[in-house]
Amino acid sequence: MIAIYLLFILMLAIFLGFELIQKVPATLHTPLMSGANAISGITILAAIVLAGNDSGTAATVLGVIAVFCATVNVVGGYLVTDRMLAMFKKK
Amino acid sequence: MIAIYLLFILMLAIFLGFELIQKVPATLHTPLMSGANAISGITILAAIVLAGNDSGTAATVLGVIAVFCATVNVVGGYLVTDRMLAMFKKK
Amino acid sequence: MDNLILINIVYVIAAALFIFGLKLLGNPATARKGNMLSGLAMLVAIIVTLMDQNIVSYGWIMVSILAGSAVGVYVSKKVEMTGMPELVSLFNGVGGLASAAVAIAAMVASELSSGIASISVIALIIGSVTFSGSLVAWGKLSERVSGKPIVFNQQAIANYGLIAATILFSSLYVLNPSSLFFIVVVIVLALAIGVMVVLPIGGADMPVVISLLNSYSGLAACAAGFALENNLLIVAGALVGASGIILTNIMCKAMNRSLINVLTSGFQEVVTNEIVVEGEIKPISAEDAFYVFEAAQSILVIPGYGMAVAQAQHAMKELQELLEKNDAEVVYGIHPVAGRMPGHMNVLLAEADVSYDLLLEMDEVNPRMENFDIAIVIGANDVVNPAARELEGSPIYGMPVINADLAKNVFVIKRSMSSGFAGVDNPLFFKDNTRMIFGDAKEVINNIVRQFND
Amino acid sequence: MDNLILINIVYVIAAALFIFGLKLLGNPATARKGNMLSGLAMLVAIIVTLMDQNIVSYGWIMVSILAGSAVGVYVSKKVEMTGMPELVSLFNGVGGLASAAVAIAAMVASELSSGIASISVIALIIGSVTFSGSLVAWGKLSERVSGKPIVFNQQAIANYGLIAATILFSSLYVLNPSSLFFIVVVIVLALAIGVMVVLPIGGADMPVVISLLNSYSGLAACAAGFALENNLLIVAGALVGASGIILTNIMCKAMNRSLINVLTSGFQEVVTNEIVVEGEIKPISAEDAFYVFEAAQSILVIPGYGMAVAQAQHAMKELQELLEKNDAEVVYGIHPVAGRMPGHMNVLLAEADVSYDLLLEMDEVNPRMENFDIAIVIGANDVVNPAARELEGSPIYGMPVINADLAKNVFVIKRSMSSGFAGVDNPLFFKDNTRMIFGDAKEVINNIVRQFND
Amino acid sequence: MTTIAFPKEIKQDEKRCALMPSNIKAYTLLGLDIVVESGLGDHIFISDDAYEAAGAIVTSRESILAAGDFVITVNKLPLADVKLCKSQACLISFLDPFNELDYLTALSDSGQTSISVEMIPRSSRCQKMDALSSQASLAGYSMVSIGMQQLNTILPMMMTPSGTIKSAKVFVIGAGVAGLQAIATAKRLGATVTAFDTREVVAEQVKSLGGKFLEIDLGQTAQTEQGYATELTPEQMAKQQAAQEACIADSDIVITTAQLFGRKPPKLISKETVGKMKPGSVIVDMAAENGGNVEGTVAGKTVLKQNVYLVGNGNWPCMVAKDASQMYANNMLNLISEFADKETNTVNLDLTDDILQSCVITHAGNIVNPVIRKHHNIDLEKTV
Amino acid sequence: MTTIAFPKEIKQDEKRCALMPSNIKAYTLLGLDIVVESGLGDHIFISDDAYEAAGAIVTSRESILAAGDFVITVNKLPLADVKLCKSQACLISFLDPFNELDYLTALSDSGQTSISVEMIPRSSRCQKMDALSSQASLAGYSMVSIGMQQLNTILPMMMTPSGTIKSAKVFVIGAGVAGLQAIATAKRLGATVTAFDTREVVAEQVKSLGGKFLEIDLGQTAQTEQGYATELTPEQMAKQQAAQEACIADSDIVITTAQLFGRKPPKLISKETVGKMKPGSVIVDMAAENGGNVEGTVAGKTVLKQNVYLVGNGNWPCMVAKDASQMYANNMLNLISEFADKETNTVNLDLTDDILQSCVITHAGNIVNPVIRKHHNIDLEKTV
Ligand SMILES: NC(=O)c1ccc[n+]([C@@H]2O[C@H](COP(=O)([O-])OP(=O)(O)OC[C@H]3O[C@@H](n4cnc5c(N)ncnc54)[C@H](OP(=O)(O)O)[C@@H]3O)[C@@H](O)[C@H]2O)c1
Ligand SMILES: NC(=O)c1ccc[n+]([C@@H]2O[C@H](COP(=O)([O-])OP(=O)(O)OC[C@H]3O[C@@H](n4cnc5c(N)ncnc54)[C@H](OP(=O)(O)O)[C@@H]3O)[C@@H](O)[C@H]2O)c1
Ligand SMILES: NC(=O)c1ccc[n+]([C@@H]2O[C@H](COP(=O)([O-])OP(=O)(O)OC[C@H]3O[C@@H](n4cnc5c(N)ncnc54)[C@H](O)[C@@H]3O)[C@@H](O)[C@H]2O)c1
Ligand SMILES: NC(=O)c1ccc[n+]([C@@H]2O[C@H](COP(=O)([O-])OP(=O)(O)OC[C@H]3O[C@@H](n4cnc5c(N)ncnc54)[C@H](O)[C@@H]3O)[C@@H](O)[C@H]2O)c1
Repeated sequence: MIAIYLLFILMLAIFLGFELIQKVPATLHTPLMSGANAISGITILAAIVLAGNDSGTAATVLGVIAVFCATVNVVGGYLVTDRMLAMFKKK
Repeated sequence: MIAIYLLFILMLAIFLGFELIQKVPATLHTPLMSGANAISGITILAAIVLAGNDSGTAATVLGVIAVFCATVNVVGGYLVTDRMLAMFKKK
Repeated sequence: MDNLILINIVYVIAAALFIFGLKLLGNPATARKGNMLSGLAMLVAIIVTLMDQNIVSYGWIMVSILAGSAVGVYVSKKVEMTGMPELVSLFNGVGGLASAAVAIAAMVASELSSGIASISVIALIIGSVTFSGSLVAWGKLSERVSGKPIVFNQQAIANYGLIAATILFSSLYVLNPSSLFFIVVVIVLALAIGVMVVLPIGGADMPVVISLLNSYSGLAACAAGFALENNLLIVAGALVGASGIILTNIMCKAMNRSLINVLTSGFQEVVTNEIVVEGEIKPISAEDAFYVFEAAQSILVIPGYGMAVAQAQHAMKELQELLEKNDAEVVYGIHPVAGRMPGHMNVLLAEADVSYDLLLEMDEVNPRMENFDIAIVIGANDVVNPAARELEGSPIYGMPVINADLAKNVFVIKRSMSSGFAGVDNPLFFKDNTRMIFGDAKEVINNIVRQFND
Repeated sequence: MDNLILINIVYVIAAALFIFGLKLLGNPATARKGNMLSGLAMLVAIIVTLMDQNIVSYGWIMVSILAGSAVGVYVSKKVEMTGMPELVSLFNGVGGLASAAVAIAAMVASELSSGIASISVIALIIGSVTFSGSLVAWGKLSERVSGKPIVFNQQAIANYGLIAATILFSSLYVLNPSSLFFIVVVIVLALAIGVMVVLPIGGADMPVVISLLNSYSGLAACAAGFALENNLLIVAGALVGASGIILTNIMCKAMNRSLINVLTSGFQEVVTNEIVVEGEIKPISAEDAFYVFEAAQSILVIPGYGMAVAQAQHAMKELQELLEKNDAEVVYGIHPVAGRMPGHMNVLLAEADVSYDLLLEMDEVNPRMENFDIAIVIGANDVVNPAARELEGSPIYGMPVINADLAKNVFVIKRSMSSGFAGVDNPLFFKDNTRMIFGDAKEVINNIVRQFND
Repeated sequence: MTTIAFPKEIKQDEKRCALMPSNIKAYTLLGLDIVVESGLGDHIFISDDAYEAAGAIVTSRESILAAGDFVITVNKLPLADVKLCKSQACLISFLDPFNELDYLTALSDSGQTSISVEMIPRSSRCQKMDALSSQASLAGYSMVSIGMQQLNTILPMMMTPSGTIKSAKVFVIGAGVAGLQAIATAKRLGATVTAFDTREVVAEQVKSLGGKFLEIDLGQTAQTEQGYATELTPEQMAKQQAAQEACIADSDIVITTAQLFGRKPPKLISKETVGKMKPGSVIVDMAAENGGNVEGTVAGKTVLKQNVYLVGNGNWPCMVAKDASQMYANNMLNLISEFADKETNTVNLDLTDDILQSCVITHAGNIVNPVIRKHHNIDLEKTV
Repeated sequence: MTTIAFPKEIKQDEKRCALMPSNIKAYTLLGLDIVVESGLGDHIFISDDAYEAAGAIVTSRESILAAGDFVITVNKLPLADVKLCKSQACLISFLDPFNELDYLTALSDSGQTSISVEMIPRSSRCQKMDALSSQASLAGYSMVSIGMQQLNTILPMMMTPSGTIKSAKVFVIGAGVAGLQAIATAKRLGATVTAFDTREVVAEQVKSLGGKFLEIDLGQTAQTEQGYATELTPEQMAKQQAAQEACIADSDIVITTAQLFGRKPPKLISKETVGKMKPGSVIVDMAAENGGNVEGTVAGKTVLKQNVYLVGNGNWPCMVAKDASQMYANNMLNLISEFADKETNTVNLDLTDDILQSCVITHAGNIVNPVIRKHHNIDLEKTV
């Protein structure tokens, strides 16, 4: 049954994703891509759990690598996006 | 935990509802309202389950009433909406 | 359990279809398809639900479904086009009743946990309010109940009281989920709220009310979904609830009303006022006027001094081209004294390169006025004043005018209700078939043009 | 378990914040706020995740988070504005790596059910493809790898082979979830796919590729979410995945490419062609040109015969007014021989009531050409042909022209690449700072006008 | 049966006439007889045959004057001809009643009723009979036409390989009916147009035609109920002249149309100001025949003074005589129709009607019009 | 130092001149001396002082002719004056070389170099010296101006309480430089404009000005490399005349600008067609002085024939003499600048230059221009 709930959630989220990015101006393409890229760093949550679990060194090491990579993605992603967007500020 | 999933689903569905009906032309206000009204007849599902369960006559009777009412709402709703929309057909 | 999975997978698909359906419903070109999709989703959902293993007897279910369908089909086929809005409100009421019945059924079926009990009582309240409110709305629309706002002294206090009582008894029920008494009291109170909230709202605002109640019935379904842990109920209910609220808001805007204002009519002090209004002005936004333009086959443009002031001739030319592309006939009716000098309109329209063939004299357009789907009056006033024809004693009585008021629809574009050169009021603005589009002529027309391009 | 509920409730909120954030990101006025909201959501989600009761040691987690943050901050602060797209592709690659690592970690942590195993291997493949593909894209953008499409014979066959192998070994893994070997093979194959798919795509198409890979990394996160039953991963991943696909499609349209075409470069027959192109034409849609107009402070309009043919002067006047409202300076540069008779442009612009003060002669605009943010050439050709200045031997060599090519941005509105009255080619169209907007001048300008009004 | 007579215009250089063949059908539908002097439309190439074909009787001047119950002309009928008319005949034409007291007296002595078309009220309802407006509008066009002709440059701007020609500057003083039409016409031709008028309401009207309005703060100014301007005080006049000077000096064509109903037109441009204009510039003075707005204009002529062409030709509508005739003839038809009785085929002037009250000047041996009486200080008791 | 002389125009009614004070600075910056005959700018109100103030030497005709290395005029210098010029002087003006063989022979006999401005090539590069275009453009404007003046109705449409006046119909035959300007001007004034030309490319140009193009299927027509029309066959001519007739009869103003470079203008409107026009209509024949497109036009005059005004005034640019002078003077300045050498302060005519090859007519005692030689059948061997 949980799979069903997850499926519902997936379906709704996909629809929502489509609806949200309907008509973006070209100037925002790159920042939007960059911002979405930062969000995709959400794997960090999974990485944290795996790195913190104690289910074997291999898993922990991979988890820690994943946390590191995901953090770079998240932190860098948001900052770069912000820098890009700062340039747009209306005169 | 199930409540959480339901909450997620609710949240997403609400967002989606908002996004979907962003800019509707005035001519569609009434049909859209009517169409949405038909959808709200979805309680028929609950009614069916309750009417079919055997959890006491009272519940069954109420369930049957609910099924009847909901069916009127659903069937009538869709048909009326369709009639309204048929008028819009481009010359 | 396998069955449950299947049902739920089908529910996911049905939910997706509902979503698609709603999306398509928002666009005139696809609306019908959207409605069918959503109907299909409903059908699929119902069929698959019937496979629920908890269902032990199908007899009554089938009977009530058949009976319900019969009624639904009959009523919806029989109703006149003009009766549709009433019918929708009636359906909505019936839907509310269904939700309420479901909630009660759940309540009486078994002792509920306090969580489920509170959700159920919410569903019950919303369902009941929707039911009684929709019935009142239906009464108002079909003129069984006076369309005028019905208000009485102290009603605000009465309403607050009702709400407080409802909350009180709901809480009591949640604490004693077995008490039938509390259920009944809550039902009565909720029904009363529905009546009290809708009565003070004027007939013209009814569509807004119905839309809101419709949104409520979605929420009721949603609450029922929570109580029964039914995903599809939640999704469909939430969709209806959320889109209903947005729709209500859009409709308010289109009617130049504020949602808060409409809703709280029952909570406002009663003001009796005795000013005699000669008629009602019906303003409309350029956006909404567009739909009428899109549907029109023949359009008469009547320009006046305001077009010159706004320098709206170029915009009008563009609109003309768009209308012509849309297969409509556009001609200009030029009143000889429109503007402030002989030939004023000619100068402007020539500047915008409007073909001379399209400029008709007053005597050419007046006889065929009834055949125009739209007469659009752009910043003209005196030259379309029916008082010159009808109102003996008016300073302009006897002056020949363009009889715009005889066209099927009249749109008047001007900035305010102020009068023209002759300084006399214009009854045209109050006619039934007249809609005022307030604003600078150029901006208004550009606005309509924009709609065509969207 | 209480903890889990709390975490999940916060996840709901975080998901809502992500949704809001993405929505705001789509509008220039609110984009920055949107990004911050989404960042906030991420922060909240991370903090609450740390409260997970399954986490036994925080040491390494903290170290890697701190290290990762430091690297992220450093790199993002240091990068030049021009290097941003590369950096995004690099981040994307790192993100893919993280997803892949998560998938492997899950695989090695415990024996997985076949359902979870298949989801995990999907996450692994997507993560790996994203990683290697992004790295190649980064190489191309930063010119570490040649920006030209790299193609070789039989590559289509090689690619199909790779994919088949990946499917095969993935299936083998799912059947033997304990086999490390299969995991490694799948990783290697997936990495190879990433490289092979991106290599044949030209440098100019890289943004599209990155956007697509970005969408993939969302899907990877989504898959991981399924494996770990983490709602937020699913929601955020699905949002990124879906919006990424849409965005990719939009970007393709803006570049006049088809998505399919870009993606399947690696699967197409290799065509070597030897035609020497003098330069590249960069078409742009009126919609996209609008954003440049919106940002411009000073605009030079250079009308020519095409404006007369299209009768675009009224539309241009409207655009002028909008630009002026937007605080930009608009002037017209009138070449003495523009059009087909002396003073042709004057007749048109006077008709549209453009103030005479705004009409500048060639000699007035040429010296200040560098200061114009935009030179918009409306249906002019010969009169802005730099060949007259540069190309000795050209039939129009020596004729004074308006040096539109020296403005910061040049937009040329015409219907095709055909030449003007003098019948000579125009190198202006191939200049780096020139963008062609193809279409009838009136329609194009009306289109831009419309954008201003939306 | 009422007979309406249309004699030829006698005034020199007058090309207009008060009847077009196209009007005759409308008259006959009202049951009226139309008699036309032979040669009526000569100047605008309308033959006697055309009138005859349309249903009029074409004959000699004497016969038609003797036959006409109404005698309609553009310019006032010479007194010699008045004698030939029926004694109850009604004469309709421009009469210039504020200036032509002698003529009015003679008219009233000979007993005919007379209607002055310039006295037709300017209400919305009367616009169709308002010959003053219709002719003024054409005058506005003609004045620009003649200014364009006289000027040795072109009006529009032209940017050409042989250099850029700036648009000519046109300044219109007085933006009434004629002034507005002048503004519109000059604007059409591509000139840069500025205008001034003492009535402030006009500013918006000028702008609605694309002209610039010269703002001069004159303090309080006013207009009559009919929309005519009231006279300025001497201080205001001085202020206006000073403020206008720079604009005039800068202009290539100045067109003055300032009039004061029933009064001499104000002098707006002095000799000194004329001297400040560029050589070769043009001033068109609409009111030259009544004294003029410009010092130095000669009625009926174009003269070159201080290297500026002063155009005082007058009779502007006559430059487009065919259209002017058409409009005037329509105005007259509308006037007659207003009082025609289809049943009896007659035209009955009910002197209590408010239109007639303001435009009938003489009747039954008296000057009856109160405005005109007041203007000429005719004691009311004395004659009535 | 090269000296450039600007004598007054002798031709009757000519008001233009070949130099404006504003050009003098540019000439002097090139290091050239400017001598001007006293009274040069009289007709357009430019005083000798103005020329002097700008840096020219103003003196008598004899002195300047004797001093000038270049002598620039609008119309050709009378032969008597040619004698007074230096024998190596270069004379620049309209020369009408296709028709004035005697004059050319005299010129070549007296030895001076001569440049015919009508022979300047019509390449994009030469447009700034192209006096034929600049003057034709002004002619287009003037022809409408005179047509408007002559017509007894107004051009624009006017819907007024006194009736609706239809817009006048203007038909322009020949939509070259002058024709297009005429179309634009008439269109501005609100007329309904139709045009015809044998060159099909022109249809789009007419439409781009808001005019209607009359489609006549003449079969194959052509234009020269310079954009001039080639002559029609007699059958084509007949076809055109027949097809135009209805349009002409329906028009209030017809403007003919059809020319054939180096040939007599084609006869396009016969007497019979003129007779079909409405009385009072106007035909403006641009080419009247060279034979005319219209049967019956009289060069230099406006005549009334068959109740139609035939306007053959000619010298159209002269109606806006100041602008015409300005443009012509700019053209001349651009021509001189092209060959001026700033270092040596001289103007050197390099006869191998392709511009000069087509516009120099006589040089060193010979008629050197190949086109003109061919036209007049001057045997090449004989004279070179
Ligand atoms: N044609 C002539 O020769 C002549 C000469 C003198 C007088 N008149 C008189 O003028 C009148 C002409 O009638 P008409 O209907 O043309 O004009 P009108 O009666 O004066 O009405 C013009 C209307 O335009 C509106 N308006 C002004 N500016 C506007 C803008 N920017 N955008 C939108 N609307 C604008 C005004 O209403 P808001 O302020 O509410 O916008 C006004 O009510 C007649 O009474 C006629 O007798 C005519
Ligand atoms: N001014 C004069 O007196 C005169 C007289 C005769 C000749 N000329 C010559 O004419 C030329 C004038 O230069 P120019 O730059 O103005 O014109 P041009 O060089 O002729 O170029 C006009 C351009 O406009 C485009 N166009 C045509 N219709 C259009 C439409 N509806 N929408 C958008 N674009 C359209 C055409 O390209 P597409 O087909 O691709 O759209 C064409 O390339 C010079 O060579 C000049 O020498 C001038
Ligand atoms: N009711 C109607 O429908 C109707 C009909 C015709 C005219 N009118 C109005 O009557 C008004 C006057 O018409 P008219 O043209 O016959 O007036 P007019 O001929 O008497 O005067 C011409 C103009 O000169 C102006 N003027 C007077 N003294 C001046 C001065 N010192 N400086 C500058 N300007 C001066 C006047 O204000 C007027 O605008 C017009 O505005 C017109 O709108 C109304
Ligand atoms: N290269 C340049 O920049 C440049 C400069 C000036 C002119 N031109 C071109 O040269 C062309 C001709 O110029 P022009 O005005 O001096 O020509 P023109 O004076 O020789 O002739 C006038 C017009 O008459 C037309 N015509 C001839 N016979 C006709 C007939 N039987 N019926 C109707 N029309 C007839 C011609 O086609 C021409 O358009 C123009 O189209 C212009 O575009 C080009």
